[in-house]
Order: sequence, then structure tokens, then C-alpha cells
Amino acid sequence: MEIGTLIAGILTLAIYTFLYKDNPIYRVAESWLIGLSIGYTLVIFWQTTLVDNLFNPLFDDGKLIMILPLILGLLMFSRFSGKISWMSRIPIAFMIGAGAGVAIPAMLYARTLKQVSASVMPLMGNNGVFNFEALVVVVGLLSTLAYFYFSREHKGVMGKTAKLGTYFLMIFFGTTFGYTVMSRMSTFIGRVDFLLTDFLHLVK
Amino acid sequence: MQTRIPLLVCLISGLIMFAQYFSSHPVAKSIYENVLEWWQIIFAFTLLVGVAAFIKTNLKSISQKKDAPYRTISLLGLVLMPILALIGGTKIDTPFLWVFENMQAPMQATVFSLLAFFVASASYRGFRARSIPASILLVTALIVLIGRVPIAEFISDSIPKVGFWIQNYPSMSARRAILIGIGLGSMTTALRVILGIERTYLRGN
Amino acid sequence: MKTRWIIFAGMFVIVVISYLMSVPFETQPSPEIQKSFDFFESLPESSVVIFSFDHEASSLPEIQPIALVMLRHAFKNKTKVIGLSLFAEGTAIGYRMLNKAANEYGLKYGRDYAFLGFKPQHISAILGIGESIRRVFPEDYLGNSTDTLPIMHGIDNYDHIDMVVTIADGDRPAQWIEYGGANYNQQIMAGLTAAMITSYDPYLASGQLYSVVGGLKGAAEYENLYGKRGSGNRGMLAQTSAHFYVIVLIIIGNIIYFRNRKRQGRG
Amino acid sequence: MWLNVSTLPTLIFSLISFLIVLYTIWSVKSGKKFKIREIPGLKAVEEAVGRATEMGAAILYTPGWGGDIQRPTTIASMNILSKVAEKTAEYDCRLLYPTHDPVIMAVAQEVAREGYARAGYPDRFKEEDIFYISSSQFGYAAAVDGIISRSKPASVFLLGTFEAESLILAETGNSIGAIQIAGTDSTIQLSFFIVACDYTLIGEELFAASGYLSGNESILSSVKAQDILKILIALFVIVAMIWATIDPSSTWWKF
Repeated sequence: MEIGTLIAGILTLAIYTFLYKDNPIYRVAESWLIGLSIGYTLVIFWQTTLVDNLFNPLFDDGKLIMILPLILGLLMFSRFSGKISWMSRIPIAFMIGAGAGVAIPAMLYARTLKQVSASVMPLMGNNGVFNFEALVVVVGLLSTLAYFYFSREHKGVMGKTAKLGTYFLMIFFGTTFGYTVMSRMSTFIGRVDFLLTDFLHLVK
Repeated sequence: MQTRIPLLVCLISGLIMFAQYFSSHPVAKSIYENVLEWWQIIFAFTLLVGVAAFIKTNLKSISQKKDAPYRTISLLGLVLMPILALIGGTKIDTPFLWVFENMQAPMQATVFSLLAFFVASASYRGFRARSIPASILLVTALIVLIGRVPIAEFISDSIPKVGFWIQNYPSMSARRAILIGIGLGSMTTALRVILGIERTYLRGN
Repeated sequence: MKTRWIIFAGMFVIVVISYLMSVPFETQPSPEIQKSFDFFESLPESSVVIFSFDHEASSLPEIQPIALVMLRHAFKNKTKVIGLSLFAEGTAIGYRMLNKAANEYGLKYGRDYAFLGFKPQHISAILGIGESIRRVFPEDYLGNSTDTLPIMHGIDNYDHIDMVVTIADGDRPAQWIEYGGANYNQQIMAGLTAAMITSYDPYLASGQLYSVVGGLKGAAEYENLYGKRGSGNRGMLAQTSAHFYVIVLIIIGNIIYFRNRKRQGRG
Repeated sequence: MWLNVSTLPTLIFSLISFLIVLYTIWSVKSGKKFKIREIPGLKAVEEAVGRATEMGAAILYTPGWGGDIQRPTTIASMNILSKVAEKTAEYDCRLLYPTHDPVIMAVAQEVAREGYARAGYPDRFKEEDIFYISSSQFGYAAAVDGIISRSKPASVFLLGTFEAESLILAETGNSIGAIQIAGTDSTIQLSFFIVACDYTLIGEELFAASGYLSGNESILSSVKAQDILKILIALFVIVAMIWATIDPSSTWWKF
């Protein structure tokens, strides 16, 4: 067996021991994984972000505007000095502010407007037949929105509508759960495939 | 000044990014792409801050003999990857990639696969028909689950169809309402951030 | 012994045993799979397609059967494949899968297939390929100049590419559609993890996405059409049994709950 | 083209929303009171902190792997963290906050430090308890799982943006018997939280919760604004539906 496969197999089994309970074997694997993955992220960000997107454009191509993100990035280190540590809030404010600016139209469009217009369907089909689905969708949408109505106690008509909304929510949760189970199983099957085929050679 | 400058930066960058969304002008497009790049760059620098803190805490634990062996293993892994990358690069057939493929990736995939077990234990515990909502949750989950198994068609043709119908109409309508709510909540939060009303992130309210 | 442990052990045993039993998974291919299969089947010899490996390492169990069967099918029909990756972790995996499938058909790197490697800033990469592949990827993954690869002869942008197949576990296909599809009329096909399939239904309905091969089930159906059963078929049985197991657990959970309630009611 | 015409509906809707938010903020400033209905998950927050104190155990709070600081959900989660930190300071209860994102770490440290200071116990704050732990999704999940099973927190808060790691964390928390309060804007993960956690804040409830807990009037008034917008949306849907039934060729309601 290849040494790599042997190591991968042992580490795989070490992680599975966690299902029994937390134990030193799992802990060794976990600590090793944390260390490796932080190191991996460092290398990838160094290469693809700092070298490719900052140092090369700035120092080789002379793209002077890149001085700005360099300064913003360096300001993060002000956290280590007591007096000017507030300056690290500038890059954070930039990230949060720009993120908020992007989020407003993007969220309103994709999460709100798009969903609103997708819910509108004629109640009567072309052939004059009543469209039951359209009614279900609009009732589901409005009652669930009533559930998310916060500035009034859920009593009376509002309470009943909101309660209907919780039923629709439960249908949604049940459905998503049911549909997601399959793909969750396949990740484990992938590991079993590795263990039985490559590691133990029980399957050819 | 300590709050005013960050608030001003927040306001300006927020307004610019809001405005660029509505334009297809090349300038707007390039502003957007640049900001995406800058985010990454600031993130990369902050990553160094985070890693420095990680190393500091671990060294402190080691010197206090608290979990020293495990902390040492983490630190070894952390320095190993950059060293391997420096020596041999990161492409195919390098030690760096070997460690990634034979150690890191299999462990990550295994942690991911724990989900299969947790889905099982959660299903056993979490779907009891305690109340009307819980029963609705149970019944829809069962219909969809059974509808997804290839044999369902042999039992009854209608199970997968019912599952499909539930997904496309009642379930979809609730999902839309959740998304609309999230859209509105995100919008007001973002607006408060830009206007400087929301400033928890700048130390307190 | 804790109930948790029994549940976990049951899961382990069921999946391992059903994986060891090799029962073919017979089913009618869904229209999506048939459409994907027919596309490769009817592609003229020496056409060029791009396979983009846009996924993380942890999705490999689901991604690999899909990617392998599609690559094998392409190579069998003498289609040329240019591989690349817009997600760092997919790079080495993509290269290995490409090599594996190509070696089975005795194909030559550079002439029949090539791998261009990873490109960050995926949106500008997708747009860039519309102008010139060699400008986005001046070198291939192995460090050869892209210009010197025989496969690249006469190939420079989407005009010369019959299909982009994105193998993905996230939102990269959406970007292929919104940038490559919308701006350059490039046809896009997706190989997806099961969890992502429904997210792409709107794109399929609108025709922006040519077709989808999704999850182990999609891989198994494709394998049946292709005529050689592989890990997709094997996995399907295990997946189905695990799925059944979850259904049974939900039912047992309720039986126990109602029995206890009855008992408490009496007491 | 400076203005992209296809984005016009979003622009108009944004401006309407801004006006409504500004109106509600103004009316709160001029003395009008808004109340928010009770949200079950919220009462549980106090209970969860109290329980941890009684048991002399820690509290674990994590914002999930899916988000970054640019995401409004993360900001909402920070507001709740600020309140939780104030409580843990008061009760002198340990607060563990592992995260996958160094920027979130930096902000959370500030927010928690301020919470401790507000409670009058700045010296109880431990910066190293709010820490960065691997940006890899399953490196983070393995680490948090380890922390949960070793430190055995009495209460676990999973508030933010989660992906596949959601159930890995929630089931581990459950196995040690912690009270779990979850909340997220990831629709798929909500179903796992509903099944595995004691309380789940569904989507917008997470945003409302941050207002309710902090008692911050500007957040409360924007919750009111969200409600007004919801009424407008409901009216729009009803009108569009009737219109589309009468005139099936109409498209004005399509965005």
C-alpha cells in the first residue's frame, strides 16, 4: 500500500473515534487538522491574494492604487499597540460599510422583489380552470409573512393567520430536511468507498 | 476622531457600493471588482493577526503545561505547510500537495461525513409527533424521504409526486416568506450601518 | 449503552455491508441525464469542451463519480477536454481525475487533453476566457506555455468551445451562466452535488443551463447509459439503505415516544 | 450607460424602504413607542446564561462558517453577542467564542470587551476566549466539536450564517446536554436547527431579536419599518394576483 493511503486511512479512522466519544486519538487528529488547515489557508492567501493581487500589481506593474488596500491591511496591525489601536477600526469600517452598501440592493432584489413576483400566479388558468396551486402559494406566503409580523401580539385573526404560517414553515422544514438527507449520506459513502477500496482492498 | 473617521469611511464606502449596483458603466463595474479584491487583501492581513493570536495562545498553554502535546501538534502543522510551500511550491507532486491530499483533505472529508451519523441521531430524536406543528414536520419529512427512495415508485406512483408537489407549492411559499423577511431585515441592518446608527462593531452602542 | 451509539453503529454496519454487495441499480434515466448523455454522444469527433472543477475537496465523494463518468464518455467519443479550476481546492483533484480517465483510453496530454490550473477572481476569469483563453492562462498547470499545446491549436475563446461543464458544489455554475452564458452565449452544463440541484432549477427552466447531472443518483443513471457501472451504482445501493435507515429511525423514535406517553398516562 | 434600467425597480423599492425606515426612526425619536411581540427563543437567552451560572459551566457562542463581517446577519449576531457578554460578565461565567474568520474575531473581541465594561467588570474579560480557529469549514467544525465536548458548556449559541457544519455542531452540543439556541439566515440549515436545537430564531427573527435584546430603539424602529414593508408587499401580491387573473397577459408585477 502507498504510504499516503495508509496515513489517510489511519487519520480517517481517528476522526471516526469521535462518534464513540472525545478521546486522545481524535484529539491528535483534530489538532493536526487545525494546524494543517491554518497553514494551508496562510499559504493560499499569501499566494493568490497578497502576491498575485497586491504585491505583483503594486511593485511589478506599478498599479499605485493598490497602496490603499495595503495601508488598510497594515492598519489591522495597530491592534497590537494600545494607543493607536482604534485605527484598526478603519479597515473594519470599510469592509462593513462596503458590505452593507452591496447588501441593500442585492438583498432587496434577490431575497425580496424576486420572491414577491415569483409568488404571483393567476388564480385562473387559460382554460378557465381554477388554479389551486396559486391559491396555496399565496396563502402560504401571506400567512408566513404574518408569522414574521413582530409589532403586534399574535392574537385574534392575526394570531390564527400566524399559526397557519407556522404550519407552512413546518412543511418547509420537513421538506428541506427530507431532500438534504440523501446528499449527507453520500459524503459518508465516499469515505466508506475509500476505506473499503483503497485502504482495505475489500472492493476492487 | 476615534469613532468619527471610521463612521465616515463606513458611510462613504457604503454609499459608493450602493450606487454602483445601479450602473452598468465600466467604471462602476471596476469599482465593484476592486472592492472585492480589497476585501480579500484586508482579510489576508487580518488572517495574520488571527494566526498570531492563535500562536500566542498555544505557546502560552504549552508553557503552562496545559494540553501541551496537542497544542504542539497544532503548531507543528501550522508551520509545516508554509515551510513545504517555500521548499517545493504548491503544484502537483509537491510535498505541500501530498500533505494536503493525504492528510488534510481526508480528515476534512471525514468530519463532513460525520453528518450522516448526526442526521441519523437527530432523525431519531427530533421528529416526534408532540404537537400539531411537530406532526406536520414529521409527515412532510416522511413523504419526501420515502419519495426519494427508488422503490417508492413500486409502492405507489403518487408518493414521489406528492413530495414534489409539496416542495414546489406549500414549502416553496414558506421559503419565499423566509427569504423576504431576511431581505428586509438585512436591508434595515445595512442601512443603519451605513448611516452610523448601528455601531456595535465600533465598540458598544 | 447509549442509544446514540446503537444508532451510529447501525449506520456504519448498514452502509458498509450494502457497499460490499454489488447490486446494480436499475432505473429509467431521468430526462436531464439523457440530455447530458445525448449531448456527448452526438458531439462530432475532435470537438473541444471545457471541464471546470469548481468544488472543494470535501465534496469529492459525490463529485468524483459524476466527473469520471462524464470524462470517460467524452474521451470515448474522441472529444478533446481542456480542464481548469475556479476553486483552489478543485485544482489537484481535477488534474488527477482528468489524468485517470485519459489514461484509461491511452490518450496523450497536450494533444487530447490539457489542464490549465487554477485562477482566482473567477468572474474576471470567466469573462476573460470569452476574449482569449491564453491571456487568462498563459501557462498550463505543469508550466508549459499554453501556446505550445497542440490541443490549443485554433482554440482561443468560447467560439471554439462546444460546452463548458462545471463540476461544482456551490454557486460557480451561476457565475458561469451569468457571465459566460449571458455575455458570450456559451452553453453550460453542470455536474452538481445532490444538495445543490434544486438551486439550479430556475436556470434549467429558463434554458440558461443546458442540463444537470446531479448527485450519486445522476452518476449512477449516467453510468447505466454509458454501459459501464462504477462507483455511482455501487454508492446508490448504500445510499438507498442509509436513507431507509433514517426513515426507520424516525418511525421507531415515534413508536417509543407514544409508548412512553401511554405508560405515563396510566401511571 | 450610467443607469442600468433593469435595476430600476430595485432602486425605487430601496428608496421607498429608506423613507419608511427613516420615518419610523424619526417617530421613535419624537416619542412614539413600538413594542415587539414575544419571541420564544429570546426569553431563552437569559435562561441559558442563568443555567450556565448555576452549573458553573461555560457558554459557547459561535457565528458559523458561512458568514463574513460584510453580512448583515453577522452584524445582528454581534448585537446579541454584546448582550450575552454583558450577562456573562455580570454572572462571572466563561464565554467561549471560536470563529473561522479573523475579522469577525477582531470585531467580536471589541464587542465583548465593551459588553464586559458596560456590566462594570472589564477585568473579567479574557481576550483569548474569543479566538480564530481555522478557516477550513471542517477544520472549524472539528475544532468546535472538540471544544464543546471538552469544555461541556451549559449553553450553546449558534447564531449567524451556517452551512453543512450546522448539524455537526448542534448534535455534538445536544450530546453533552447543553441548551441550544440557534438562529440563521441559511434556509437549508434552519431545518436541521429546528430538529436538533431547543430554540431556533428563524431568519428575520434573528434581526428582530438583536433589537429586542439590546432594547436599542433604532433597531426596534427598523423592525417596525420591516413590518410596514411586509404589509405593502402583501397588498402588492394580492393586487397583482387579482390583476393577473383578470388579465393573464399582464407583466407589470414581474421583476
